[in-house]
Amino acid sequence: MVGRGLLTFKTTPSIMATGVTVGPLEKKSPFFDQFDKVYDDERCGLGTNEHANAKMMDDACKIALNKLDSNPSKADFLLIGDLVNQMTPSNFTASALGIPYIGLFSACATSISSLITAALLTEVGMSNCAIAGAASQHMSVERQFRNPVEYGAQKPETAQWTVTAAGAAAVTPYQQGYPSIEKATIGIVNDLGMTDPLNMGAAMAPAAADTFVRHLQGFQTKIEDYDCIMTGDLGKTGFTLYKTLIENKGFQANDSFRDAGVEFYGEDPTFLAGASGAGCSSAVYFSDVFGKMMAGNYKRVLLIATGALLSPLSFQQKDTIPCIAHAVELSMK
Amino acid sequence: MNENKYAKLEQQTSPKTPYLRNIVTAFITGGTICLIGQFVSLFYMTYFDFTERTSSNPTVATLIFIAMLLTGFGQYKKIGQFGGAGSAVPITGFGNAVVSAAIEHRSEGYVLGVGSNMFKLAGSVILFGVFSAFVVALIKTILVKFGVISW
Amino acid sequence: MEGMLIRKVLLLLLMLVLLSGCSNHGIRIHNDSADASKAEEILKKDQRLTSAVILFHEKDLLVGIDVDTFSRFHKKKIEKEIKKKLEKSYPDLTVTVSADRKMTIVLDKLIRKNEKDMGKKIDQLKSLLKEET
Amino acid sequence: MSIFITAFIVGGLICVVGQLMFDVAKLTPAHTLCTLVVIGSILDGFGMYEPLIDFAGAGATIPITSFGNALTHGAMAEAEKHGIIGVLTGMFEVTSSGISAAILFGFIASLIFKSEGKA
Repeated sequence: MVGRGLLTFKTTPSIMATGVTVGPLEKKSPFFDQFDKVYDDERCGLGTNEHANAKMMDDACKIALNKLDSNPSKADFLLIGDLVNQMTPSNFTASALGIPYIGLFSACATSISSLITAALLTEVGMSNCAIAGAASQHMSVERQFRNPVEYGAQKPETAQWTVTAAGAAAVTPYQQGYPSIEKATIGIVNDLGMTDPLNMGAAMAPAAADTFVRHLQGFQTKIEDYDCIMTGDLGKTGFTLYKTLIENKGFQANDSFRDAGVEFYGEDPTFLAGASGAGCSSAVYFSDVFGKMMAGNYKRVLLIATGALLSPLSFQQKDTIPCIAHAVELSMK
Repeated sequence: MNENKYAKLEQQTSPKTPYLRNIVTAFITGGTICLIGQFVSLFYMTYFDFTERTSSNPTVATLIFIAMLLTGFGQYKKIGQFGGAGSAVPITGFGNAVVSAAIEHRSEGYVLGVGSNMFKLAGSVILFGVFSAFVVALIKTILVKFGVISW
Repeated sequence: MEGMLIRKVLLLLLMLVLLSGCSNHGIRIHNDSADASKAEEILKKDQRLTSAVILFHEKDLLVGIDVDTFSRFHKKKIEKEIKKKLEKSYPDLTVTVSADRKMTIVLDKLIRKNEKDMGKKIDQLKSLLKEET
Repeated sequence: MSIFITAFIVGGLICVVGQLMFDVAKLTPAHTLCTLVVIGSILDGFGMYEPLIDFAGAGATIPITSFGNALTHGAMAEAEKHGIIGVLTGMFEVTSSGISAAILFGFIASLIFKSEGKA
């Protein structure tokens, strides 16, 4: 053990396949051609938003397993989560797939927390194929955390747009030629008193910076060791704050710094500060980053996903927004 | 980094609220909605038996109807993002709040969904409207009783 | 971008102000029972009015007035004042004065069409004006 | 036809007050609207809202402030006739066309429309 919450995986479990499904609006994304499946309907042709959320996750898991020439009956664990009430969409996905299941909630950091859990199960030899992933559906999240979708409230430039996307990754014991999970840092909840749910980037930035610093100092690595250091969904405001915070700690941000939320919708001003949601980080990590690693463009990456751990109840009761960030280090050997 | 320091940093970094732009767009949007309302009200005065006084009722209903269509076709939120308070303060904003909540909660059924959630956003306006009307009328009645003021 | 927006708004306001200049002034009178000259004089003297319609019908004297922009704040007071003056000059007639647009709209229509059942229409108008929201 | 200009300007200005509450006072839309309703109600208590309607027409009746005004006006009209009990009965008597229209059209909308997550 290198430090509290810092994990080193000796067996370096691999991510052998991924599946990413997105809604119709995500056609605007520059990553569009890397997504596996696009629905033409925000509700995937189903009755409710929540069903659509479950369906997207279900499809993403099946796509990932298909790429392994496998099927749900051969998977050992399902480790997924989403943002809707008590994670019911994920529970329905688990029920449909019939894979032994642990639901995970770290808000938008679920993409990484699930990956870490899958890697741990694989590391101790208890799993040959664990599915990790996260999903979010725009309308179901908006109506729960903010206002009805059609309500005409003016959003500030710091507001982010919850994506409709699901990403799943199949984690297996080490395989040559696939990205492998080497190290991870479990986040500590940070709360610097931010209360504005329309500026989540600012609330999450300290958590991201904290986990980043802990990871680099704990494992004695440098920024130059990584081809890409990508945060999940800080958005434009949060990303700037995060870079300022790590500069205060003596790190100089460079071109290898990316943020999935900033990049997800390109430069379209309709989306204000950028994308957010559990599906945002998982969709980009499991399509763009995974693809670039497979193609050999990235040798070593650090993925930091941040989650704002608020509920509609907590912010109406004027509580602050506690935030967490988990990090995982992938490399191609 | 402590909370105060971070709050300061956050304020420096977050994009500034474009006060002037927001005021201008709110003025134009709100003014236009009221202008449309004035045309509608003139229409009711000219072709139906309504006076200036009584035409406000059908005018309000008509504007809420228009707001319903705009909300249903997904346009009101765009007006809202542009106009801010300009589209929230007129009665159309009240209509939008009710209609958007009604549409949103249809998936939970008409009784538990639409019925109980319709006034999720607009209910507080009714509460404070009724309560303040009660208090103001009560105070005025008492003052008149004691001869401080007259009606 | 902000500067452009503000300039556009100013232009719009200017146009509105210019447009407002073109409204019809003057007094229209319809008379079938009494001498209208006194009423006309009273109304013409009042600087706050921009236009007016006077209609005499049997025992009724109906006056629709249009007050200038800022006098609209005291519309009720102006109505009352004019009514009092008219009642003094025409003690035999039932005087109804209103600054409500509906009044001028209906009176203009009645004058134009010169309908037979004017009495009925006038009663209807009077009851409309009594309604509150 | 200066009523159109005053309607535009007064209506616009009331909305600007609302925008300042959003941006400067950092109030949520719900808090802003509630405050405006209470302001409308108090203005009517001082007898100032009716002249504003005479001056600006729809510019004063369309903003949400007129909702507070309508309720207070109804309550006070009854109170004038029946004294203190009239305040209560007046409260129950006045209904706003805004509420009924919103209920009716809200329900109709839920029958025909679906929300779309389009940007």
